[in-house]
Amino acid sequence: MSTTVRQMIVETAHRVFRDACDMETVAQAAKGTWPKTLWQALAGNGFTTLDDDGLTWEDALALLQVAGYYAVPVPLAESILASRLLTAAGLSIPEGVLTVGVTPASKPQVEHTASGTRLSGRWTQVAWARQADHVVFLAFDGDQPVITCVDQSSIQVTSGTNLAGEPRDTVVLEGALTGDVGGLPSPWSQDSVRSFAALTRVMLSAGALERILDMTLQYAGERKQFGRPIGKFQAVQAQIAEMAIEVAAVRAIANLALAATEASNDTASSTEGAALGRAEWTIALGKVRLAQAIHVSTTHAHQVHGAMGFTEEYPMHHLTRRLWAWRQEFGNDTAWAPSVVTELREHGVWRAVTGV
Amino acid sequence: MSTTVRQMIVETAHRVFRDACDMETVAQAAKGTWPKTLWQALAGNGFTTLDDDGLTWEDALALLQVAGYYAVPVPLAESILASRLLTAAGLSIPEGVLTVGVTPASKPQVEHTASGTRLSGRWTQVAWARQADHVVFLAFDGDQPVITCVDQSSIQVTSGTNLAGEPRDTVVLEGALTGDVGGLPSPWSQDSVRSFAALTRVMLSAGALERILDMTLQYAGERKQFGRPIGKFQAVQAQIAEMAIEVAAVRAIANLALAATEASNDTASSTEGAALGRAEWTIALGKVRLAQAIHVSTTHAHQVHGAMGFTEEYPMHHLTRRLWAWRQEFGNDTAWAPSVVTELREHGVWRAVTGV
Amino acid sequence: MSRFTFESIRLPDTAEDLRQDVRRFLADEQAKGGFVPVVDSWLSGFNPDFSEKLGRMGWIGMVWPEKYGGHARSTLERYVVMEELLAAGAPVGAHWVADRQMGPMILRHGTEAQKERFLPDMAKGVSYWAIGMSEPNAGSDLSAAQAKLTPDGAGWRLSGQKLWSSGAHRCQYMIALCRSGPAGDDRHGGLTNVIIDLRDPAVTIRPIYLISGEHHFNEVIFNDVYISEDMVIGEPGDGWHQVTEELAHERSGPERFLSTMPLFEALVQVTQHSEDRYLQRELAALASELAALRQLSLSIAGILEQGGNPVVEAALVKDAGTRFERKVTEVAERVLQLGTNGEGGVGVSDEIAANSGIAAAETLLAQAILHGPGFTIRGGTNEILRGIVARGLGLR
Amino acid sequence: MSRFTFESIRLPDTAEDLRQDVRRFLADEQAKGGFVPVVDSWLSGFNPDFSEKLGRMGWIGMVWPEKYGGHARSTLERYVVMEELLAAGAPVGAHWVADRQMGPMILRHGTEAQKERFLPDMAKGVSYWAIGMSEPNAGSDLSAAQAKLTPDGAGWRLSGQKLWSSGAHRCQYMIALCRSGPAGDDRHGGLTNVIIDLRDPAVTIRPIYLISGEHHFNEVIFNDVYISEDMVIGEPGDGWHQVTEELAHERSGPERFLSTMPLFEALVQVTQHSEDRYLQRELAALASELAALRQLSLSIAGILEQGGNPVVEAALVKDAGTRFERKVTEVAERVLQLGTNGEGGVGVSDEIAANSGIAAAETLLAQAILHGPGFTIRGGTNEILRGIVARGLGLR
Repeated sequence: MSTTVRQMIVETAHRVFRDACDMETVAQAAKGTWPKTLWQALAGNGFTTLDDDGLTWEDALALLQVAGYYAVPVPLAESILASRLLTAAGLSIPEGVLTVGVTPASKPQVEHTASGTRLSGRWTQVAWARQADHVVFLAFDGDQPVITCVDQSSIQVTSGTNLAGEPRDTVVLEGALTGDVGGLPSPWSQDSVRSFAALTRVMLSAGALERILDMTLQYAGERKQFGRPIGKFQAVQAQIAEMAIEVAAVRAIANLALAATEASNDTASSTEGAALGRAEWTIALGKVRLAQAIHVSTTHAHQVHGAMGFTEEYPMHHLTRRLWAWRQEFGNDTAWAPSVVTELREHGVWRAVTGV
Repeated sequence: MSTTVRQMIVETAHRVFRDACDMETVAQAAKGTWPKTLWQALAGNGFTTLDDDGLTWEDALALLQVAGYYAVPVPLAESILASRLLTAAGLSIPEGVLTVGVTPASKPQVEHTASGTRLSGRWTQVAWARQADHVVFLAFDGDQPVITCVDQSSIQVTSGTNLAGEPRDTVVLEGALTGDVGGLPSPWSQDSVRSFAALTRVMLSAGALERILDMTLQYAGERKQFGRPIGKFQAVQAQIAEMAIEVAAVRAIANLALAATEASNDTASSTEGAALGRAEWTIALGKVRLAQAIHVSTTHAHQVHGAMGFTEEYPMHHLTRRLWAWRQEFGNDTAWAPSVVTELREHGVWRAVTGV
Repeated sequence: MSRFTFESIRLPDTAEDLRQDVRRFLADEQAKGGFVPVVDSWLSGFNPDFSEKLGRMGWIGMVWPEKYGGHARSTLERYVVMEELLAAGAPVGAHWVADRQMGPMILRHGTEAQKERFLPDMAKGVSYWAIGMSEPNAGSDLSAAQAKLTPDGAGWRLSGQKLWSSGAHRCQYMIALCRSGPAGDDRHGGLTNVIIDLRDPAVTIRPIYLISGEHHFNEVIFNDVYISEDMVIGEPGDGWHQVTEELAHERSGPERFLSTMPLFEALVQVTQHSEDRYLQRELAALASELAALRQLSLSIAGILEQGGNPVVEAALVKDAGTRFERKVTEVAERVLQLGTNGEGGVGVSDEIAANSGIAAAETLLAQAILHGPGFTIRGGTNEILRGIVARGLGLR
Repeated sequence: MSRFTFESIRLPDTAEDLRQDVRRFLADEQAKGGFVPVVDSWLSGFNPDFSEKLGRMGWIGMVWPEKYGGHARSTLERYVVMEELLAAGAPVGAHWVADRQMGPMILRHGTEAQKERFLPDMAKGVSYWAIGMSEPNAGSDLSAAQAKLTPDGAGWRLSGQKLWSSGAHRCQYMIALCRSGPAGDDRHGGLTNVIIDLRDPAVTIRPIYLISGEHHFNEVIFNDVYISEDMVIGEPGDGWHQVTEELAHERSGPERFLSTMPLFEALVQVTQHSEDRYLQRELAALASELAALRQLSLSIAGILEQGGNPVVEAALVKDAGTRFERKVTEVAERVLQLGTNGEGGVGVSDEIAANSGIAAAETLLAQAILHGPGFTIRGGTNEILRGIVARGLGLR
């Protein structure tokens, strides 16, 4: 891992987001305005797609923590995941805004017809489908999971939003013409794709949790009641201390997932399966850990902020609403629990946690 | 319900326990000394068995709240339950210390032989079996649950204790001669007996929870750190406030269970089944509510007390260890959950809670 | 040994009969499409038609004397009506504050003329009132109120502002706690409650949008509003006393633990066929907490009926009740999978997922999540309440 | 944006090799009946034989210089050995305090003579040391210590008492924080650490029995004990500084979240065949919390290795870690049915219930319940720790 390069990317990202993604931009985006300048800034810095000579998958995941801190209102996670899937499937990455459809409603099929390859199916939770130039889909060729990319012009979008007002659209395709189709590389499974999608939520959330801690600390230091800053009250201090541990824990486990993901890419092919399994397990742990962190942190952050904190005017809700949504997206804690527990049962808790 | 009589019983009971059941008595009992004086005082006041002209089942349940407050180290709950079961089965109540065996290991049978009625089986969790003059057993005559009473001389006891050091023995009978056998009255089932046993634990715990709140309040007012009573610290205040609500909640639900039990006895025979069902449901609620109350209250009580509180010398553990044991006895919250949820599913939550 | 007064309450048969009347009414209304159950309906369900219907049923101002349009019923009968309305998620927001707080304050401290003028319309369900307590720098600390009353002839002039006034943009009146003199040593003096006609052009009402995007709360600005003598409640300077004695009413009611009741019902429905024991444990724990809270809240209603003022008990119940409301949400967040477009959750039966039950449950969960932060803040934060309990227990 | 220093740590391969050595050793010992896993083994597992064996393996004083009997290994290697011993519930109580606290204090502040005299026996696992910090009126507030040192020639006389000294009745030595002068304005002056030979007849050791009935803690009374000059650590008056700089070591170690690990393992084993999704959720939540805590604790070990003093981070980890230990107990209380004589629990498979697994799990649960209150009190209560975190975050 090139820590220095990644550190540089993270620092640059902070600068880019500070400039192009203030809370007003986020608020406007929540009302439906596409933040073109922000997207261009991100794309211009090479942050929106992976690149053999530039952003690696792991760099991009680190970048998502920064993006989460700023409540990024564009499909950055999806664009990165899309380029990861395309690359893995041996397909090329098109220009423009990319998103992914990786939660198909049933088992959408590609058909090889005389007039070309066609795709039919329905995908929910497609982030910013309405806005994307291309959507990268997880589909099936028979039983084989495959990746393929479809143009905006060929998709039917039903708009929806998550709790934070982020576009989460449903896309329906009925025999749409698609480009090349590529299989998932060994040892990836359909579940690996779901894991990677979940990992983007862990990364984004790690950043967003950090931000609400910062906002809460600042507020507690400034807001006065009964003649002194509320941060002097033991009850408020306890709430903030609890937030701090939750934030630190999520960051720790996000970094663990990042390291495991990296290890699974750097591994000799003979142990690839095991390394990928380890990465997926660590991601499952992360998604489970996230649920508690979000519950505790958002509860305390709002409680410390009092009535002000749940107004639209005060910007913290751009973070807390995203966190509530991200907790659920690509599976909540209950959904991921069996993936975690299978390993505990097979190896024992301690061996599972220490990597056997 | 004769509230005045019951009030009088409760007040007398407080006086009796204050005199005969101080913490030294409890501590000695925990070391194996049978508190003879206490038992005599209770028996002398007519508190150990139900009586047509004296203590009713509901009075006795109210009495158990007081007994719990004083960490009663004798089988008072069991003696009362034993006399309740005997009376219900149409049997007479013998003299002496009584206890019950109502958690049989399999399905112990009575056999009617030429030499008399004989009983075989194994019962766990028999409180003070080693000390009792008679043990009242729940057994079976074929498939029919029955009640019968066996003398100390005929039982084999393997000693055991619960977390609080209270005797919880295992009793084995192998064709022991028993006295009369009586069936459970309609509409009672084997589960009703289990419910009543659980109800004694709810009542005892309500009192014990009250006591640890009192002890914690007193300690917080006296103990100083950083130059002031710890009760002045907001963190301690919050812990005590949480204990207070838990105590109040358990008392409220214990009283609800008491009222429902009373209603099930006062009911015309046509609605007996429904009234008993309601009482059993309320008891299940109580046992479930208890689990949280014990978890929260014992945690906070010990935390406020600091290191002192978990020494043998400081008497609070006589209460907290009993609470931990009572939470489990006759089924913990997970065990009782289905009884609660069945009603919620059938009638909806609100109708179940308001009594349909 | 007992630190608080929480007597067991057995509801009179008249109250239980009334309960069945309310249930029939609600079932009818729901069948007619009169309302869709929502979370937190006493805040978000502002529905004048529905309030008028309730007025016609005699279910507003129930305990007030008949001569002021009331129905002279008992506190416990009123309690039963309130809890049924809330448990059903019915839209009671329009008249809620008038019925719970402003009517009783006028009844207790108002002049005969004020009673005759204001109470009958409240009881009809056509007069809606806002609360004017909080200010930008007086949230949990009401004694810091600064909205200023200056004497003007027999009346007063009012300048300043109030925050968080629920429904002020749709209400006709507000009662505001204002500063008419210095606070004095105990910090509780110099406060006066006045009635303000919100249609007065010198009153500016600005919306405060919530994180759910809804508009319930407002900032209300008084630009030198003339307050005539007959709009003052009781004696000038008695305001602190008047608002704090209502606190037990405000804090102990069933609205402090029933806000998420429609979600709880939905949760049980959609997991109807789950055999999962530990899910059942969570549901049973919630039910047992609910049952206990209801008994405690009923006990307080009983004390109020007898003229007591159980402020500490009310604080205890509100703290626990509002935490319960949020626990329901947390369990639901583990069961349902928001954003799957009504396609399921963990433990949700296919049968139910296939019909509209799951989508409705998800909608209720979204409402509960977004309203949740308010539960433990409004009407006195839980931190404030715990201080009150500690004081009641003699800790300070 | 980041408020604390928690760098990711990747353990070196040498440490992972060492882990396998420790596991083999522990498996052997367990197979031979050398120990039975217990909850909270670093308090309750006082086993001189076992400590000597560990000494022979080179697993005590691992990071100390070889000339004092140490093994010059890295902090991270030491960390791995510690976590493996604790996770297995091995009886490490006899030498724990010497290895973690007293040895390092002597190494850092002691004289050359003290190092030569005391460290080698500690590293052999034959010299056991007690902590003398708390007093009857100085629990969380160490600056209130009153055990009094009076000058006597070149040495001192010590009178007073210490409380909660773990294992003092079986240890040879104690290091006690004593008052040698006035506290001064910052309340931290005038404290001095001295080494006391516990076999001195002027020392009286009285047992403090725990609620589990066990005897680990003691009251240690100093009846005018003579403390020779060479038994003083560093300069008189430097005591506060010496004990607080060890706090990060004391609070961040794996013993602050692994005390109930044997119970957690047992819980997973006995519910091996449960298909209950919500039970799995609880187990997964515990595992995810454990994994995060371990990373944070490792990060602190990394900082310590580099010579940093992460007091605030350590407070954070101890607060969360000890709460985690108790959460394990709470989940186990829902699953197991104590007192059923090993006959089951909810979700416990019959297959396991039939063998000894369930009885062993119940024993561990009983230990965890009875030891639990101590977890969040010893070594600084969680309330104290949160104050430290708040200060670290700039809140006071």
